[in-house]
Amino acid sequence: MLEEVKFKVLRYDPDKDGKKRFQEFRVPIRKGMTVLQGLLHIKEKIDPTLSIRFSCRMATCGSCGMMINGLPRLACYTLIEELKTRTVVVEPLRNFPIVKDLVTDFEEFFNKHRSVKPYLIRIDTYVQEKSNTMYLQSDEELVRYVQFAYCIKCGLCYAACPVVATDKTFLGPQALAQAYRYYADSRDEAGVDRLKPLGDGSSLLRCHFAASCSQVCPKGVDPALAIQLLRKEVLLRS
Amino acid sequence: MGADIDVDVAILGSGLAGLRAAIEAARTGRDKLVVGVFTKTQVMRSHSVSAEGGTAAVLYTDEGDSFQSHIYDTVKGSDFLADQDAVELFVKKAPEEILQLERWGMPWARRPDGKIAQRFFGGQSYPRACFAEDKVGFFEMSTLYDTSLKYDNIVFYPEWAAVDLFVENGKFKGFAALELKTGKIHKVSAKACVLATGGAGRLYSFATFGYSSTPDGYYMAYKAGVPLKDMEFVQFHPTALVPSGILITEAARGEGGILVNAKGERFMKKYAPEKMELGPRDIISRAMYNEMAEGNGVEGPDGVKHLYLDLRGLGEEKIKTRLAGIREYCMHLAGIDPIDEPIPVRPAAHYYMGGVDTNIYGATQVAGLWAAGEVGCVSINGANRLGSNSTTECLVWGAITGKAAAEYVLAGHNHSSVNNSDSIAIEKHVYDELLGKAPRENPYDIRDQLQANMERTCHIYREEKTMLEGLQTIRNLKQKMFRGVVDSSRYYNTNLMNVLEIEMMIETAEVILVSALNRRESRGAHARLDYPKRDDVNFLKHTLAYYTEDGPRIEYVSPVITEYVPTERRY
Amino acid sequence: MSTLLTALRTWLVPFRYGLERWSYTMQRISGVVIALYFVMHVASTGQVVGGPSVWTLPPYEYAKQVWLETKEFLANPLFDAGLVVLAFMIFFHSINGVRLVLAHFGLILKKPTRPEYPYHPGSMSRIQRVIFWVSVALATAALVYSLDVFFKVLQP
Amino acid sequence: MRAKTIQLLHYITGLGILVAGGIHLATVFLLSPYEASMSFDGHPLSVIAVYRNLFLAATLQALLVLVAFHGFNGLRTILSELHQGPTYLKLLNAVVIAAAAVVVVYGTRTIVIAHLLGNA
Ligand SMILES: Cc1cc2nc3c(=O)[nH]c(=O)nc-3n(C[C@H](O)[C@H](O)[C@H](O)COP(=O)(O)OP(=O)(O)OC[C@H]3O[C@@H](n4cnc5c(N)ncnc54)[C@H](O)[C@@H]3O)c2cc1C
Ligand code: HEM
Ligand code: SF4
Ligand code: F3S
Ligand code: FES
Repeated sequence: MLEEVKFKVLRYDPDKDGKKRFQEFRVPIRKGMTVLQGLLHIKEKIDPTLSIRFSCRMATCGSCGMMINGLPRLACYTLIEELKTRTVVVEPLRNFPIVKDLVTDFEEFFNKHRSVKPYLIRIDTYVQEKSNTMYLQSDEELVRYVQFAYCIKCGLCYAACPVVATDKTFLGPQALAQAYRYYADSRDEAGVDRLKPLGDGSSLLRCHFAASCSQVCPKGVDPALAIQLLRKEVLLRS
Repeated sequence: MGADIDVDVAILGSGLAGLRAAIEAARTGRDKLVVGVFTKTQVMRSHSVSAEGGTAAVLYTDEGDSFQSHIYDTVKGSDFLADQDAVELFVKKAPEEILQLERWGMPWARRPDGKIAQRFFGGQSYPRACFAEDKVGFFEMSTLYDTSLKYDNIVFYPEWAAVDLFVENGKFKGFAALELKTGKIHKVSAKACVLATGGAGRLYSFATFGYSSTPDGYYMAYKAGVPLKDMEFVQFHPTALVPSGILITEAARGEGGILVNAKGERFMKKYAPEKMELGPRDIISRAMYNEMAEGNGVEGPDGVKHLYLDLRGLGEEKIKTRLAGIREYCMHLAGIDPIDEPIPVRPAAHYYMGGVDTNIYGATQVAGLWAAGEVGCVSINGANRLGSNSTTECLVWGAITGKAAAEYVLAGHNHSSVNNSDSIAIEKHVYDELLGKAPRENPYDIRDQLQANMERTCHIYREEKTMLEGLQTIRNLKQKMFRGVVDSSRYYNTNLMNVLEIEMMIETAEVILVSALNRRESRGAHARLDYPKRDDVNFLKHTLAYYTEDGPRIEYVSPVITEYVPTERRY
Repeated sequence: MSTLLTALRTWLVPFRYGLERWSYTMQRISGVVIALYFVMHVASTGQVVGGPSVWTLPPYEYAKQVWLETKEFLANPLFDAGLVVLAFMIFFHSINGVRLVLAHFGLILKKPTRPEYPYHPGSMSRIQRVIFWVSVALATAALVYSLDVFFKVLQP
Repeated sequence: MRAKTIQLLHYITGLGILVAGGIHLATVFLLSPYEASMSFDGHPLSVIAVYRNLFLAATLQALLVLVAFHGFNGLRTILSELHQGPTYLKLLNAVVIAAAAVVVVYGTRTIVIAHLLGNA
């Protein structure tokens, strides 16, 4: 059952004229074929100049986020048949600067992640770094944050959020979910110190609970939930 | 040509081994050293995130487990080729690493008493694989990445691929790196370097590896004069999802999953009556291969044969809490729910036991150059690695090499800076021979031919005749005119990167075939139809392959045997 | 300029992202509309006591006169229609606003869990959906009621 | 003021509007026919009667302040997402505060005068 679909791919090369344009390709498809495989077919058999970022092909590394038929999705995890269209429109992720073709620049995104201090902060630093002990944690305590630890940093939520679109000082769903992930970890001792910086400016409070972030997250992280829980703490405790 | 960069310690690769090394180097030389992490992918996109099942360590000696047992399991699993002093170091260091990760925030699964939980893994005689759902590698990577952000003296160079190592008078001095985003080749000087570029990856078409796993590190070290050790030992994981090759973790069997053939028989009874599905991987993969060869396989939609992994006995609860990830892959990509249906699986290339030859501390023969993780060969895996030992190995030797490299620099070891003449060769190759030149043959077709060739001639079972054909094919591929890059853009030119990778893949495949041809015995993952027995008299030895202009030169060294004399392996 | 276009596109086009995105867009539009009406409303009632020029007590009759004139001026179907839409918006914004306040304080959300495929984000809990639709329903009721007040649609 | 404090006030004013606005709408629509409420005088809930009632006038005054805060802060939020930068934000804050002040002062004048007028 060999069929064909049309891929409309956004092309952009700062080296050429730096203009964005769509290019069309015909791609034969099989059952179970992903959009990433379709793009690789284009790259390997039709036009090797197409740039794509990808690695694990199993929705775990977070490389291959792009706009597919208008929504941010992982190319390696989107089956062509599930789109139910004969034309697959592929564009680079929104809210990220484009490097080339479908490849976007994640520097600011990663910097925002870093800015929330995404690591366990302890008072007993000596024990943390040098001892050979184990902090105990119950399954209940684990479940309070583990959902948010599923984040693969793919940036889909960041591309979906209507606030990020215009406000670059907003930290965005990914970083905020990570701020909550560490805040909620029973082993973390930073407490209010994590909340304070979030109560100022537009780093957290700009979230309007549009929840598009949770809608597109491929890993079930639900950043919107994390942000509301975090906001409660910021409003009441910081 | 890019700018010159100077770091104290360079880490190549940001998988588990690379990140662990970076943190250890950074904390050893806090305020004194700059640690540069150069990695071909973005940091968190490294292949290690795909590791699913578990990380082995002896945690509860008071509850029955023991170092001795872990050592023995590992040595026996390796078919007695592992260096036993290294295994001992490995087993003793392993718990520290598990606990260190815990104190850095790793969401390990817990027992009711709040301590870290452990599960069974193939070839381990005690449940000693620590786990976090079935996303162990991913959570470990997140923990290490996040923790590394604490250190101001770690500087990341994401999407900078090392393309050539520079060694002068047996001393490491630096390397050339291609910055993908801008297409520039930078000269990087470093006083010490830890190579952590991961496994040789996609030399086979049906593999559990991600696309970015290619043998860059192997080839660069090999070309710089470091021998590659035991490259003939390639592990085939019994259970990869058909047709994508996505791994169904061994933990699925550790939790109680069983393998059945087309007739519905639990065929492992015949091959490993005691351990059944929890035997070591080489034995199970061979069993599966035999089953399929005997006509007990199931014909898949593409005509590819497969068998079934049946998890229905585990119950919904266990699958949902402990194997949620593979359930998701099965549902999303194969359209089946393992709670109700068996999973179609087939063995796939999964791990390279061999690698860059190092001593027990991960140091190579080149001063200032260490290797850690899958790219290195210490060797604790010998002829066959036990499941869940590899992530531990990455952590243990990541820490050891990171520290050693930092101390080496702190001790004031001198090195000369990279200069223009060092990088002439690689720049000429990239700019004059490749960029903008149309290749006469599609490089991706060459890669496909290479992979098909490896599948056909150097798979689970091997024999002289087909391997010779395979070697011939590879030598032909080497000559073919695929060297050329249509894409002339500077920005994010993956076409260029791919062509460089394919060159390295061909060279590495050659080493594997030559090493395999020369080992005329069957040991661990290396099973020869023409020499079906293990031969301790002639081949209780590590293979060393040295680079020469006309192909690898093979030498042998004996493994370190301290306590355990080789006996027959039975499971 | 391009930020403005991006802004209009992301703020005003809620398609394909689910219910909360609709809520976000509608909350925003209704908030702005109500705020603008509020300014107008304050300005127009100010006319009653003589407009901006009068800051002392005007004669009673004068005030009444102005009030009637203003009422006359505003008595056209277009303005009434505006009030009908406004009624919808006020009710939607208020009830949905209560939902948002509760959610922003972490109250009507599901608890974090181990995500289970296929994923149903807990932030969009059932009760959230219920309140959202209640706000739409009440807003519609207000709309019908005010249609009746201004255009007598329910009367024979 | 910290962003967090302003946000808290935004919620509080929102909830306050719910109460005060509820009373306001009830007097106009529910407790008497709309036409009657719109008459200047001569009815228990006519325009001037409402202003004359101290409780209802106070409610209107509260509503005025609450809505002014909530509404203008809402507008400020939207505009602050449109463009960033310290100068822009400072200017925006100043403009919004000034506009809100004008509205509150003007509305207060209406309420005070109408209240006194009614009592006269
Ligand atoms: C699907 C799967 C599941 C597994 N599950 C388990 C398990 O449950 N338990 C277990 O113990 N083991 C498991 N393993 C094995 C284990 O995951 C790997 O051996 C281990 O992760 C390798 O880590 P690494 O740090 O050596 O390299 P990788 O994680 O492979 O990292 C390599 C790094 O090097 C970088 N790199 C590559 N080339 C270059 C270059 N030229 N220049 C610069 N950087 C470069 C890459 O970007 C990457 O960052 C699994 C393996 C697979 C394939
Ligand atoms: C009737 C007068 C009201 C006016 C003029 C008004 C105006 C506004 C405006 C302009 C916004 C900004 C929209 C945005 O940020 O996208 C807003 C948001 C909001 N309003 Fe109102 N509103 C009113 C009543 C209410 C009521 C009664 C409530 C409920 C208790 C309420 C709760 C909210 C909430 C929760 C937000 C969202 C804030 C955010 O997402 O950050 N409002 N309002
Ligand atoms: S929260 Fe979800 S969508 Fe956002 S980066 Fe993480 S995994 Fe991706
Ligand atoms: S989409 Fe954006 S507005 Fe908040 S809930 Fe998610 S961050
Ligand atoms: S390739 Fe890794 S997430 Fe898609």
